[in-house]
Amino acid sequence: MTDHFEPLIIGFTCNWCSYRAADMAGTGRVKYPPNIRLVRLMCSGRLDPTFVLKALSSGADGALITGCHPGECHYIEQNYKALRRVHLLKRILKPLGIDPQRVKLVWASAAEGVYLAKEITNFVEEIRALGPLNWPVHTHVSKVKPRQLAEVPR
Amino acid sequence: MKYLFYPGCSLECISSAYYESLLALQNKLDVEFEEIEDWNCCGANEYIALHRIPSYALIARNLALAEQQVDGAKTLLAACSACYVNLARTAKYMGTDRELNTKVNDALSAGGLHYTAGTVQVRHILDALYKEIGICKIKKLVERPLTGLRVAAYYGCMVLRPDPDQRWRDPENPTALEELIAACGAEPVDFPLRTHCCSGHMPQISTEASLELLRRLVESAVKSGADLLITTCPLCQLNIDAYQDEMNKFFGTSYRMPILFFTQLMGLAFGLSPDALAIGREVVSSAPALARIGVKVEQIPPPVKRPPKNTSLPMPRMPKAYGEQL
Amino acid sequence: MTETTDKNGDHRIGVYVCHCGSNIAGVVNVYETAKWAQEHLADQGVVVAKEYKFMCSSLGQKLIEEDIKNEKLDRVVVAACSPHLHEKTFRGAASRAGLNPYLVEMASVREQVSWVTSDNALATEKAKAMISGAVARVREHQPLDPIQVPINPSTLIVGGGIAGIQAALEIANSGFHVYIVEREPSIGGHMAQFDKTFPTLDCAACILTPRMSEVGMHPNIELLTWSEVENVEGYLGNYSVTVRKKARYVDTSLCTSCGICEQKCPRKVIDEKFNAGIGYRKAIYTPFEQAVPKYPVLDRDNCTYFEKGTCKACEKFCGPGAIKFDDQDEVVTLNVGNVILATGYDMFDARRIPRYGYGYLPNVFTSLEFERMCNAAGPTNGAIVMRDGKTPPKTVGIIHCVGSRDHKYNTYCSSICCMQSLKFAHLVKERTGADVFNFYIDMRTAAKDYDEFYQKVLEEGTNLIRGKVAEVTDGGLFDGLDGKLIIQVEDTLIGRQRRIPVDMVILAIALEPRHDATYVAHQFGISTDVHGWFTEKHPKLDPVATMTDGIFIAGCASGPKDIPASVSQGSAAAARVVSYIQQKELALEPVRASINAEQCSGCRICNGLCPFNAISFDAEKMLSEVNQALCQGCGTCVAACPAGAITGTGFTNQQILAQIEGLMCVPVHLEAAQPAVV
Amino acid sequence: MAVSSPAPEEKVGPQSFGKASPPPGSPPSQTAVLDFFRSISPGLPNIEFCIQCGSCGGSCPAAALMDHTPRRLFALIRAGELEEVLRSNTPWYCVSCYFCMVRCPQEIHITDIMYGLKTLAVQRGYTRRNKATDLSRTFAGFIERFGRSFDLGIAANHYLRHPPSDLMGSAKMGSELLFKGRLKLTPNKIKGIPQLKKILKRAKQLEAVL
Repeated sequence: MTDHFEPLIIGFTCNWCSYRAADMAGTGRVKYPPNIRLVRLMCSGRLDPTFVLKALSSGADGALITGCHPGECHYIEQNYKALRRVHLLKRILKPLGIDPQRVKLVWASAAEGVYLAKEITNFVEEIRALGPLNWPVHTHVSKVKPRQLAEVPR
Repeated sequence: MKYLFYPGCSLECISSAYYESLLALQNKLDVEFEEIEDWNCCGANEYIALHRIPSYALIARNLALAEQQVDGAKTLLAACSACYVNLARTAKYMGTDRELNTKVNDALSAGGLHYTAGTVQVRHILDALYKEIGICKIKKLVERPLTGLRVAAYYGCMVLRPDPDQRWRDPENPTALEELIAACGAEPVDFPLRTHCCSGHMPQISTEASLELLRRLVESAVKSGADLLITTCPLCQLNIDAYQDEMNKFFGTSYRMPILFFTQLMGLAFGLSPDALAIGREVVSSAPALARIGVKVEQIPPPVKRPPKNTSLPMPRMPKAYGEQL
Repeated sequence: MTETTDKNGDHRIGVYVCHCGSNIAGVVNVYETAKWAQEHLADQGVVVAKEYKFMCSSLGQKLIEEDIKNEKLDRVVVAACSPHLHEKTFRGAASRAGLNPYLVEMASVREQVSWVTSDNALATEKAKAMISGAVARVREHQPLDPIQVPINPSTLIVGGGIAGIQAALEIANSGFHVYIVEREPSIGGHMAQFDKTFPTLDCAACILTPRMSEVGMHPNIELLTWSEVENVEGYLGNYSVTVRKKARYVDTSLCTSCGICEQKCPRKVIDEKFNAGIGYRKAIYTPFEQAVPKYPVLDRDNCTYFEKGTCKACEKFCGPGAIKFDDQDEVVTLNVGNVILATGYDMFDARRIPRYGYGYLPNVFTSLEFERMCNAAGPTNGAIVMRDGKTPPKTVGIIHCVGSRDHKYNTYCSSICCMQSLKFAHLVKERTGADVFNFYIDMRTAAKDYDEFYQKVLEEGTNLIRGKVAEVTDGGLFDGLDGKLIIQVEDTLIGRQRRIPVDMVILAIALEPRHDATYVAHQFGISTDVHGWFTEKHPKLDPVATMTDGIFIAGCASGPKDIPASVSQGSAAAARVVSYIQQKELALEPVRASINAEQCSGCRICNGLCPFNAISFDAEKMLSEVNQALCQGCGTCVAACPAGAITGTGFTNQQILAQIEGLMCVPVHLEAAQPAVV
Repeated sequence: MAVSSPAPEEKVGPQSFGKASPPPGSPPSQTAVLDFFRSISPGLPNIEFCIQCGSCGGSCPAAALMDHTPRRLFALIRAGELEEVLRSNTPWYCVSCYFCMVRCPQEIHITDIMYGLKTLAVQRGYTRRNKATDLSRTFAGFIERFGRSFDLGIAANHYLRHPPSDLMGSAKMGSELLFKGRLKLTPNKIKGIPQLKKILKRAKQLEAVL
């Protein structure tokens, strides 16, 4: 097979800051690798750790969680909750045999498009260095058929 | 309390007064300065002008040696401001700049050394005295308050700036020396140029420019009504002290503004003798100023005059009474 | 390929790929993408996939509308720009075609793909993935209805500066009731302290005081001066605000504002507030002549009676007996529908930059001090003099950007200082004829007639030196210029260091957020930026609204502004409030959390997480409940509920998990057939 | 004495001849130049942030001696005039007082950049025989030989090449310092000289080159 590895990363963004930062990066035509795909949440506090586990188990090699800078949350303080959850999540990942570095938390305000693009680029390289995740038994789906939606908790 | 100590080249000789007065304070302050074995020069601002990585390696050799001596005490004190900045900057950059860290440790390994960033905490003596020992303790140790002495605090540059570890609240508006002066019973005068430059290595490069800067400092110290200046930096002391004559000559002035190290002033307040504090080694004598508060400085006797040429003829050599063998 | 969910038959999804001119089509192969969606996402329910030059145009929208009708679409995915731009547009189109607007999903293939990816082929693959994610997500969308809430017609305005005054008058003139809460004894704000206003140089008092008295007399406006907001509860349309009316020690129902108490008061105090520290006031005082309301306030901390127990000079001379030494704070509750925060700004403390000598060197003044000095009703009656109070300066240095545009203090530009400094240059010239040096970094005179004013100041012979001043020192130190101040600066246009002797230095200090801005923001449930300025809902398109519905901001509370901008914002906020009031009932975005009572275990974990106190615990049913009007939809509780009992509408677990799965189905690299295994 | 400079000296003629004698090597690209300065103080705001306010030039105690103020150097670098920058005497007059650095509103590490410019000028052979470079070289020579600085030696060496304007005054000052016991006649030498030499030799091989 090929030794060419292109990581696939799911990025979780806050509707008010990092999603707008991504918009800003676009408006500014700041280039970053296409390895990241963003999911919009209303707030980083909405981040259910299940989302990250789901992403990693469905074939993502890393997950980037982005939110407003501490003290700048549009919902006052919910990004601190995201912070706590990410710490916890990293602790859970370790015993599962997943390098916690595959999950990264980045603060990016709505004005920081360039910064977000830089962080994305760095993270892609970090994941590239870590290699493919292959968890639990996964190969990137080559055909375009999405798998069954697993039964998910409400 | 024990501290690792990096004296720096100046303290060996040209500012031996700083060194001796500092060591004299050890007992009083109940601290111990443990000198780094076989330390080398930090390169001042000259070595880094020629080489970047070698300059950091040169400085890091001292940090690596200090690391070997870390035993309970992990604070490395530097007396000279330039040494402090060099050591502190290198220690900081070694922690923040991965590439520099790798390169410097690569170089160090050529000499069998290694420095792990963060193991040694670099501080200036003034910073440690002010923050760790504290003005309160210093005040309690004062045995001979220097009441009536008007002292201008002169910080110079590098003890305050660039302040790589953010030790000072405001690098342009420090108060540590003033508080120290007041604790010693002397009166700190308002000296607006206290953080200005003493001209550094400029006497060797452009004497006129250097003398102008010195004139500003000395003139403003005189105008502020100070009896003497105190400083934290060997180079500041040297420039203001040794070049004052030349400055006077150049500008046609006649200032005699003595400058001492702050440790010497503290020692005086602690009741130590001027001799033990090496007061008297300054070119512009502090004796008249200190006489105002009743401290007598033993003047180093002027050089022995060469005896007038002996024109008499030699005497015949005689054997000594107690059987010197011929 | 046959194992499709039983739901598949239910959905008929339309995918629309926008070219956006060449913005998307120039990078992403839109034809291939649309074709791919039609073919490969058919088992997801995609029945139509089309591309079009401009989807947001009326023709593009028409295309979607017709497809919804003709193809009986029940879900729509638009792959175009960011949903922040055109989500509303396409929801409108769906709505017009009879489809619930919340069944539309957008894939941002412009901002997140075509504009940021250098490789066209990779961009096309990413666009496919994004569409796949959006299709998977839209399948889980549910039809939603906006939430309706009634609006209380009263409005609270916090802060009685020019922005607050303008907003109050606009709303009151529309016939609705307004409360103004002002911390100081009088309304007027910073503008009342100024002398002249740039660029027209009309006198601030002349244009402001008529407005102030209009506010004072308006039947629809209730003034609560010398008062502070204590607590805020409620939500859009139904806020309940507790206000503490601080003790004035003057009975306003008896006081005739004759001013005799102030005359007779023996205690002189430095006026730190209104006169910026360069003038005096009495212990009982009205801050200035034209104050509204004109009732005085007794400054308890400096009153001889409160200190020593004797004096009462004011009481003795007060005819109507209005002095009330046993006055107490009073707490009132106001019920309002909307709130406008016009809390203004604080001035930068120039002592933080010791190298400019403020506080050490007597003849260094701040801009606010100088404003008071210029004011004809100020401490010097308008005479420009040095700190000795009599000598006019012969040379004056004006330093711009003090505390602004500096990473050590405030990184932002305070935006008014350039014009203010030019105004000072003009006033100094006009009143003293002195030489004026303005030290600027960049001259920012970008508004109507501002640059013309700059030209006028140039014509007057003001010396403009481009360079940030390094330091201000006492000339007597070593230059032999006793009594002068030396400004040391690099004149960057000639590239040389200069030392310029002046008599007087004016520091154009920065505008800073109020010291308690973050506290106030927290009280009202809005956010601030890193500096502490209130954050707008949208910096360009919604500058007076905040993230919290029903809370609006105006004036300098959201960033430095000049008077015209503050006034416009006051009017704008008022218009927004009036439009809400006129609707009587408001529809809210249905992005809300709700708790499934059957699944809720009553653990109360969610209760403490909500920053808006929207979740309450019903002790009887032992269940938590979400107040739909308070909920802002952040979703933190949804993520935290251990029982999975909370659903976040619009962002449900199913939607997001489906989207993640959908995003995965296109690999990143081009060897599409090969799994990326090392 | 041992002169430590790796670059050949006097490659370039007097400054007044300007660009008459080209420096060795082709001019580096703007990106390479920016990258070089970023590598000098990594992770910190660098010359690309300069807003040309002149805080540095205004604060500099040696500004009067410099042919360009620090601010202008940054503009020249951005304008691609690296050669003129490297010929400039500005970095060599920097006394490392760090006023510019603490006052810079953009928090540019100006002093670090000055050091970087000096090393670059030496590397690319732009250094002229001026007092400042010679002082640095003399100083460096003593350090590399003894591991410690040696005031008398440095002064003697320096003044031999650049006699002080007031020779008598300097001599008098020197003798006074000597008499007060503040000057030693022989240098102190550290024990680990071979070790130090090895370290410096390796470090020089690792030096970044633009």
